[in-house]
Amino acid sequence: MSRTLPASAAARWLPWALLGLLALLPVVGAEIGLDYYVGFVRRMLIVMIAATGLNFILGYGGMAALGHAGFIGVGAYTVVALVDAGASSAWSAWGAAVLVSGAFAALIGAVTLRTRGVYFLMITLAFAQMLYYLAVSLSAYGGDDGYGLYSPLELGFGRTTGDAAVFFWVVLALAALVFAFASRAAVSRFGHALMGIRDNETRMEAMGFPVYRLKLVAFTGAGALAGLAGALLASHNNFVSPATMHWTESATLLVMVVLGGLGRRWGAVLGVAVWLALSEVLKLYTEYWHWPLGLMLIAVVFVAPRGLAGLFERRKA
Amino acid sequence: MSRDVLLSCLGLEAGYGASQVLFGLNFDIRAGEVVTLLGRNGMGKSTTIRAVIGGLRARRGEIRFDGRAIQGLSADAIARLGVAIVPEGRQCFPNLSVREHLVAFADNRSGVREPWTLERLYALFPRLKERAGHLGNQLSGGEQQMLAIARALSTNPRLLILDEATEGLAPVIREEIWRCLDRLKAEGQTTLVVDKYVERLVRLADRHIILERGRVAWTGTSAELDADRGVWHRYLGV
Amino acid sequence: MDPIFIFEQLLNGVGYGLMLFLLAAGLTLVFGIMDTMNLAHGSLYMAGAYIAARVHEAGGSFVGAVLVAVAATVLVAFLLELLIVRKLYARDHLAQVIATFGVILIADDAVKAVWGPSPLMATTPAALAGPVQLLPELPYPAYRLVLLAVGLLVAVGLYVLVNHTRVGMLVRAGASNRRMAEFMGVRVGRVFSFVFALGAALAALAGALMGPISAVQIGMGEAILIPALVVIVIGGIGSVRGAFVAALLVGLVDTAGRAFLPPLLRSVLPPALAADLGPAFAGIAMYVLMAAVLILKPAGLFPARA
Amino acid sequence: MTLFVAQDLVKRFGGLLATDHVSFAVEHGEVHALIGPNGAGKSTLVNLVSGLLPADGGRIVLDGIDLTAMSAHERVRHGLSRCFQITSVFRGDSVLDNLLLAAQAHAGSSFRCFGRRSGEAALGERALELAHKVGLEGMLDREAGTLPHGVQRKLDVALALAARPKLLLLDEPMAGMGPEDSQQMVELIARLRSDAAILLIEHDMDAVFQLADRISVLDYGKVLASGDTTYIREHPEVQAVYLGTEEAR
Amino acid sequence: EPVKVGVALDISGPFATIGAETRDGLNLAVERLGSKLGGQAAEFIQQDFAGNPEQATQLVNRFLQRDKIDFFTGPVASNSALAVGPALFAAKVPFLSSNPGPSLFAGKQCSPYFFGVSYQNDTYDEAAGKVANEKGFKNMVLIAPNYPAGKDHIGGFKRLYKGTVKEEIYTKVGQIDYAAEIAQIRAAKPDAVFVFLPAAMGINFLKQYVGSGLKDIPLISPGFTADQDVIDAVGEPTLGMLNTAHWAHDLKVPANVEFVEAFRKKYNGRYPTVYAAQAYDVVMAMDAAVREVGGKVDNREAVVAALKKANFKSVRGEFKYGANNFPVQNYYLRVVDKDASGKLTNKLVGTVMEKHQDAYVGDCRQ
Ligand SMILES: Nc1ncnc2c1ncn2[C@@H]1O[C@H](COP(=O)(O)OP(=O)(O)OP(=O)(O)O)[C@@H](O)[C@H]1O
Ligand SMILES: Nc1ncnc2c1ncn2[C@@H]1O[C@H](COP(=O)(O)OP(=O)(O)OP(=O)(O)O)[C@@H](O)[C@H]1O
Ligand SMILES: [Mg+2]
Ligand SMILES: [Mg+2]
Repeated sequence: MSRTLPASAAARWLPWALLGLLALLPVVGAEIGLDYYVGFVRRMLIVMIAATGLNFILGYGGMAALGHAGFIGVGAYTVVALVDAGASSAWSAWGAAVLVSGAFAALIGAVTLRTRGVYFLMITLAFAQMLYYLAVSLSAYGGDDGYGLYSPLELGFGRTTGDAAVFFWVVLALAALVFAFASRAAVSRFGHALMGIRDNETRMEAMGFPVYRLKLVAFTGAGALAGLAGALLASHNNFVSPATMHWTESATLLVMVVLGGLGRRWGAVLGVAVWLALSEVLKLYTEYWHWPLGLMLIAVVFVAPRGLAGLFERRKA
Repeated sequence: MSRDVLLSCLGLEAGYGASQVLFGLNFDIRAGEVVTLLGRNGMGKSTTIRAVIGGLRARRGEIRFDGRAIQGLSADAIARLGVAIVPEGRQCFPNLSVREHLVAFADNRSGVREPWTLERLYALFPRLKERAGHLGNQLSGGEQQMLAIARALSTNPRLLILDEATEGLAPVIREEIWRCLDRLKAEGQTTLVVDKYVERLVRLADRHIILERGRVAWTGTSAELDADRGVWHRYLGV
Repeated sequence: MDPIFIFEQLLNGVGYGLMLFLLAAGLTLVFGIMDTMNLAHGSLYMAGAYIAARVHEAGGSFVGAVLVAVAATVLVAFLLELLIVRKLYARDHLAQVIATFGVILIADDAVKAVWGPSPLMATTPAALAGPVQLLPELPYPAYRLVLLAVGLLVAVGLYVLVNHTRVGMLVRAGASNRRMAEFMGVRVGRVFSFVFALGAALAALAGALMGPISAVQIGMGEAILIPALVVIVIGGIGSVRGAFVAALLVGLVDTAGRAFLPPLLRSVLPPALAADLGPAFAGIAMYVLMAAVLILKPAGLFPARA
Repeated sequence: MTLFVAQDLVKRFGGLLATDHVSFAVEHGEVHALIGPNGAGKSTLVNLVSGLLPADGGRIVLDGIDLTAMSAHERVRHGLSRCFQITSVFRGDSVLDNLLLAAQAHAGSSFRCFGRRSGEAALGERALELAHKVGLEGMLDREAGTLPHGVQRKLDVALALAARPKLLLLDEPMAGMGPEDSQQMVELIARLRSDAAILLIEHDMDAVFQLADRISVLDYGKVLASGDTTYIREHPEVQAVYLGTEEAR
Repeated sequence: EPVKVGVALDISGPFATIGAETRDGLNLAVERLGSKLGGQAAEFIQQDFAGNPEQATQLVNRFLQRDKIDFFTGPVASNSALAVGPALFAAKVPFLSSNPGPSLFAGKQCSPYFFGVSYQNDTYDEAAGKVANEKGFKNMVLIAPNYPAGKDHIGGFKRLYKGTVKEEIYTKVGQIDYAAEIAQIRAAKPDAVFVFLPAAMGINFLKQYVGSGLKDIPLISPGFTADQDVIDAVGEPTLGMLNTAHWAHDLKVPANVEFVEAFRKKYNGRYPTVYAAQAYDVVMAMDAAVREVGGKVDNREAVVAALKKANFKSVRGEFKYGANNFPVQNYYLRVVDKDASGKLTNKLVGTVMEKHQDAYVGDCRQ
């Protein structure tokens, strides 16, 4: 995969400026009757967090994981388990979700990272499916019926996740933090090492890089981010069900990342935004809302092989 | 000489993207001749070959094979006219066994009287027979090189093109291949060779074409080349 | 446990395995051998099932329906190849996955527009509708015997085609290094089109034959795609023999998990726990098998390309 | 003291014994050439030594440290670095990025994930130093994949040098080079021998005879002969299986 | 301002067939009411949520916040209903279920805003258990998917069934092949088999069951495993299946005769399923409630009180709500048979239970 020129200053700051503007949404939205979109954008931001992690391991690290929804589910069910046991603090529940899903990712990564390519794709799917079936038959947390989280979690200062605007800002802040971290990580030593592994793993090993450990750390990090997204999603929906971990959710996440542009700084974010917004809009107008999405995917593969974000890049001479 | 021209290039220009590599190349190869393409690294030898076998579109000029313009044809069509290549970097198929490499493309379109058969190829490279069941990517570098040559011969081509076919081969095997080319020549096989062992090529080939920055800088017979060490020094760096 | 019962369950395992192989066969060809990940294989399978069901109902002849389904699906596949898949051969797996996922989305909507959202009726031909007595104590569905036979036939045919015919060699050559295959005179484009059509024919055959024993409905292709991929991956991508062995293995493990695990657990665990765990394990048996195989052999049981 | 010792190395590929109890040693400052017919097991041996292939038996010791149980990247850290028979560089990256990556591998942890790497001056200096060593200063901004073959091989060597190896394994460094480039590579290797001992695999006998202090000949996975240039050149068996009549002239 | 009804439909996804039935029944009612509810202009906002509970919550949020709906209905499966319930209840929007009747909403988490217009999940199975007793089936094998609903249904069956359960088989969700289970059934030699396998799973099972030569072992199921959608997909093998439901298309109630006739006219002679009937009832229930409050749907207390009266011509005949807003109603036995024109369909055989109330009403404290 070829590298691209550094983006122009405007292109560098525009996404951040947009994120900043989003902070106004809860205030402005309420004024002009757009409260619904506060929730909609909040969900988008949460999915973007998970997608950013996937983009990091797939786009920069070349690890095509088809089990990412599994980690989202682990995060969500961690929150369920804690709430079921009586916990009420959002931060500790989310923190625990990050740790638990990170631990799951580390364990699963440790055994799956020996495989490559499609084998890796399928073995990550296998583990996600195991988690899925586990959740389906886990009657303590509602199994297939899911588990309702009826009281909001406490955010401190007397605020809860039930406060739509505050929760929105919390999610926005977390997402911005994740984006910032991911974009710094991409140009750090770690990011460069990961890209090296993507391009030529054997050479990296022979140059003295601890390839396996580097991949494992990246995979664990991405798993933890997915767990964070899962935890936030649980609070966002006030409900968790195994459907969150269905393999089609993993596939959709993968599709969104590729759509946006693999290994592009804002690729995952753009992919999620476009995909979710389009499905939302299309569903409004027709029951046949799948095929335009399908058409778009085919078009992107042929017209914009570097994803939507690639369209905004200056080409290398 | 009265033999027919088998391959001719007329004003051939070609390149990659923005960079032009060949600037109006002219040369002929007559049937039964062994001709070499010589020159330093990066002078356009492989590029010329690529243009001839349809792997790279000529931008201008004409390539004729057996009297027919082929510069517009697809690579496979050109191959089926009887052009076989031993490419730079061997390019063995990782998922075909040695034996399969030698039977999958086997053919005798030009109706050679004593065609290359599996047995003859194994006799030429006994090592390949030992490795008959191995996949292409389980061979050592040199074994792959032998396989690439044998694979090209299996099509019984009218024009055989070897691009650095002795690269990475042990001296004995290299010698083996030279002897094989000698024999092919005796049988009338038209051959275009690119290789760095000029001294040996002088003994093998009839004529030589030396490229310098995408142009023909010198052509002549082996005797002429042998005589003019200045040419060696100027164009070949030896 | 009664030996006949055990034998019957083994037979069921083999039968399910061969069924999976039938589904996976076309995918093995296109994905395993041609190295093109075509998720729309499931859509072609669905097309085969729908067309066969419709033609069977209208025309009465089951064999005729299967043939029409195969022919019509090949036609669809021809268009698909011409418009989309042809341009994907040279791309990486991810691009192939994305584009053919797009095809699935379109195909599902198209089928719904044409045939409606409800499942179609697909009946077993009357002559095969009942069981045959394999042993005095053991009736076995006649139709499944046909599936078994076709599955075996396809396995053998595919193995011979891929490993012992020139076309097979040319396909593999073209898949691993298209340029070089062309330099050797192979019309790679044409060979690929042929193989893709053959894969589609196998998908349609599987769909048409599975119709009478499963729900013919939208999304049926996606549901089978995963088990089919599991089979190919366990076997080792590119190996017909691997896919065959893996299909039987998955069939046996899955069936054994469903038939023997719950009673076994009940005899060692408290009933409530056993009731929870038994089916849960049975549900993931296939995935546990795949994970175990890949952990031990990261490139499947019969790695074709080392 | 002997720098490097390989003892009784064994490698099987299914039924094929590719490395058959091979033992050899490399002294400090020595260029030790490994020659042998195609398929004799030279590359396999390098893979065993560098750790890219797991050995089925045997032991390797570098500078008194037993490396046998170490993974490939740990061996590099202990001073065992290699190049590949097929040029292996990061083709989509610039030469500078290639060198920075190599430098990064040996200057602190690669797990640092927050600071920009471009801000680390020490890495840049090390990269330039490497470029200077192999003569790539003029092409730092070129994309590696578009460079002429000979230059790519130099880059490959530079990537291996970043580790400041005690022993450098070179698998056919002259492959695919014309006489001029070959000569340049010979000169480069000659210069490197002051930094590291070198295990050289090469079919270009001119280069081998110019450079090698000692030559071991491998055949069917076994060491057939080992000795200085003249000894090997005259060895009848070596002539028969490898050199032929021409090179032995 | 028209009365706004949010309709979350399973147009794609695992319950697409049922979702289509729901929509057809609903659209018929809307058409017959001239797109009005209680004489007021009404807007039915229909949207697909692909059978995914998370998407369902997303959609309901939109209905609540953007569209400001007055009524909600639509989802087929219990998990989606459970997912969207709390948000609707908090916003005091009545949720009229056109199918799912989860036990939680009937018991512990019952809400004045939830109306199980259809039935409580277990009641079909209870009726089936009673039928099994009456038919004299002493030994039975029960089969259901391995998820909570599957266990609920089997639990419901066992509640009234008095014979011995030889085996309870729980299958994988989304299973395709049932040979192993069928072999187990054959080995157990039961008098009959109780099947709860919804959607494609049921279709797969039934197709394979008869082919294995087990047609002499009768099947009993809750109505939806042998409803018209399944019959149409499976064909002959369903012949003779016993199943229980609170409604049948040949139930002689004037409102029903009218409904079935209109339905068959509108949809090419197709028989309606229970889902279509329920959706139709839901709209009629809304219609009656809006009329009763004189169009003032903002007064939610009044709307709920009006709904609770069940003062509309239900296609199942008269019925009342219990304390938990679930119906107290009759349950019937149906058998798959051929109609006059030879088409396979359910035939009403008799009444199994009269004015039956679900088992969870005692847990409901509202
Ligand atoms: N795929 C390519 N894309 C861009 N430039 C190329 C490509 N292949 C070769 N070149 C450039 O074209 C020029 C001629 O290359 P060519 O391979 O024809 O040389 P050659 O004479 O065969 O040399 P060698 O002895 O190294 O094989 C070189 O400058 C090379 O860098
Ligand atoms: N992965 C593998 N699987 C099976 N056999 C292999 C594998 N890799 C190498 N071999 C075999 O091992 C033997 C040694 O191969 P190796 O590459 O070490 O030879 P080499 O001495 O480097 O030859 P060359 O000089 O031609 O590069 C060869 O016969 C080769 O076919
Ligand atoms: Mg060249
Ligand atoms: Mg080698």
